[in-house]
Amino acid sequence: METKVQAHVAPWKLEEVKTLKGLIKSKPVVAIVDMMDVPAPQLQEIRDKIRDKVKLRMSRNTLIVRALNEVAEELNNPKLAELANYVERGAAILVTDMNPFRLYKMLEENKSPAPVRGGQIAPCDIKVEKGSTGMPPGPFLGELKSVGIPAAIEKGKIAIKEDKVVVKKGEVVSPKLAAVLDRLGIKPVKVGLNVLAVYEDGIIYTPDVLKVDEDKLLADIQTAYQNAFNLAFNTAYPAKEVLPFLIQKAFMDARALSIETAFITKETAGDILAKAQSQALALASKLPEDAIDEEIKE
Amino acid sequence: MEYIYAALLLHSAGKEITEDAIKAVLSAAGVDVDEARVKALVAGLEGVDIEEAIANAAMPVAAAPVA
Amino acid sequence: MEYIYAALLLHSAGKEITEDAIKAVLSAAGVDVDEARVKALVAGLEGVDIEEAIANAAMPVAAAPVA
Amino acid sequence: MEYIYAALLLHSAGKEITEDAIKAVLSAAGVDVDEARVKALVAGLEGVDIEEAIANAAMPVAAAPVA
Amino acid sequence: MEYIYAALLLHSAGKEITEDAIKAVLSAAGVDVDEARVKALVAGLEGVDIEEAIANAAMPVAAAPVA
Amino acid sequence: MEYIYAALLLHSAGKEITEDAIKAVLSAAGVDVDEARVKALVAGLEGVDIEEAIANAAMPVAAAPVA
Amino acid sequence: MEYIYAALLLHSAGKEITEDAIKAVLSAAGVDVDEARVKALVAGLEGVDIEEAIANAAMPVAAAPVA
Repeated sequence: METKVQAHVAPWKLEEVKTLKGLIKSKPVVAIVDMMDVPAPQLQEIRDKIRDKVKLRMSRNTLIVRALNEVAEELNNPKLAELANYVERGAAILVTDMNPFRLYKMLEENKSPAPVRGGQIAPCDIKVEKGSTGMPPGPFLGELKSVGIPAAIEKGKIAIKEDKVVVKKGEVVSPKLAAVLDRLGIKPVKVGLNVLAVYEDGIIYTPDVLKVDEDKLLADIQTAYQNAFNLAFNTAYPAKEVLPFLIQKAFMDARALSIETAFITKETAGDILAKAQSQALALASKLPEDAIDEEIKE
Repeated sequence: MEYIYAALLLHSAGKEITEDAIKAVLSAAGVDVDEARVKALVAGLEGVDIEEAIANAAMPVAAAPVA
Repeated sequence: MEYIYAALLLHSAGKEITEDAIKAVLSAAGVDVDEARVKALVAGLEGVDIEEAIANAAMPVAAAPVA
Repeated sequence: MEYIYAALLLHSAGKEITEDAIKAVLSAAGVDVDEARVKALVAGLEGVDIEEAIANAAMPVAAAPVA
Repeated sequence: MEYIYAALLLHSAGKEITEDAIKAVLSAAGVDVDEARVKALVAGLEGVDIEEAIANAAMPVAAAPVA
Repeated sequence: MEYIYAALLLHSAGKEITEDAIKAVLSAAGVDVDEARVKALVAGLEGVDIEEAIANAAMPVAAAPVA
Repeated sequence: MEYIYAALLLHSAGKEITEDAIKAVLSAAGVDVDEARVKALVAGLEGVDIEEAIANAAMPVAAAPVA
């Protein structure tokens, strides 16, 4: 059966599948990444940066799928075959020792801003900002207006009159708008290796899982700390972080009780006298002038 | 200020604040009582809610170090 | 609080704060004097700079709006 | 402040605050107990809601929930 | 604070907070467990509604200073 | 909180805060002393500057909302 | 939240927060460990300064102007 199929396959393809299989088997973490939108110079830059940590190989999608399926069969690992479902667009195989989360983070960090292309879906709200474009009056003014950007000539230059969101996240960017944004130097998309899926140790991780929300993590840490602090404090557990506050509470309690009962202690004598004086001053402020003495009037 | 303290003392002890009471307290403290001021004080306190007035007194928040 | 007011009354009148003086003032106000509280008060005030303490009192302007 | 702490300790432990109890606690701490102060404290606590008094104690810090 | 975290971990995971459980968690973390602290923690948590204890800001918010 | 009050009582009275001292004070108050809590407290207080903690408490502060 | 508590336990105990350490702590607590969450947590913590996060959480307090 296998020989029959091979008979129709060009030798270089067999060689390529063999290479891909070797690559897949060489590392514990196997990722499918998409590099379709990455311009060649930028791709080279990224490859240089990550060369030490990953092995990357572009190939035909059909060959990648075939390599994955064959390895899955050889290793009796059906999960690995599932990775083939994620192969699309300009797929490449990436293998590494890095954990999937670190890999994802590294690849995200190595993305760089690029102009949006016509027909592309806006990855975020795309906004133009008020201010001079630095461009002399010319047809560009009309182009701006034609895509709904309020513009005018100010001080001899084309200026955008107000901040405006020109396309919302998820909307398709028209070629005309894309050209205008490019001329304005707006680079709303980030290009780089786009993770499609990562396999490690029987688990497939997709980008929605791999994207760690650091803000949420930070908030969770703070909540956890607050919870711990509150629990320790409310149960008077003498953790070193909490003890100073327990001491303060005890002191404040004592001080409040001392003032409330007008029981003078050396720590609170001043407070109690000041309280009495404040009350006297407060009362005096409600009295007519002839009822109070010079001392207070000042 | 002693007139005010006399009034507060009486109020705090739950006594009525009359001219005689104020005079008695001040005299006991050895103060030379000024009748006019006593009258003015008692008159002035009419209609004043002492509880409210002193409740609103600014509390010393910081523990003043008493050396 | 009447014991404290008595002490401040005496202080304000330029008198010495002694147990007897406090008792006299409180009695004049019709207060049933608690000897222990008088002793504790006078003892507690020993070494306290009253002028400084009351100087820390918040000014009434800062208190509640005058109704 | 040790007298106040003794009272708070008793209160916190759900015990009655009596002169004897205060004295016992202070003595156990090695404090030379002043009878007058004990009496004055217990007298001063009469009618005072300790829970309320300490609830009003302004705390320097509050661990606020992280929104 | 690690003892408290151990307790919260157990609570959060729906497990009972026992001395053994706390010790197991701390040991797994490589902590040299202090029996007294474990006992103190578990004793202190008896009868405590943890949900409520963690929700309550540790200290009453400071009384807004009377400006 | 009674363990903390006991510690501050000792501190306020100028006594050393030892396990025995805490136990003596709590026992005198009629508290069923938990040895582990005493140990944990005394251990926890090592390295804590009580005076400094108290001094910070005396500062008037308001809880600011955590944004 | 137990994954976060496990991480903070390790942090508080001065231990390194590794996948193995988190797993060990959670397992000891009887938690059915989700490898992916452990990995996500450890990777995510690489970009977070726990000390700073805690310091910000612990300081919901701003010194309020006294006057």
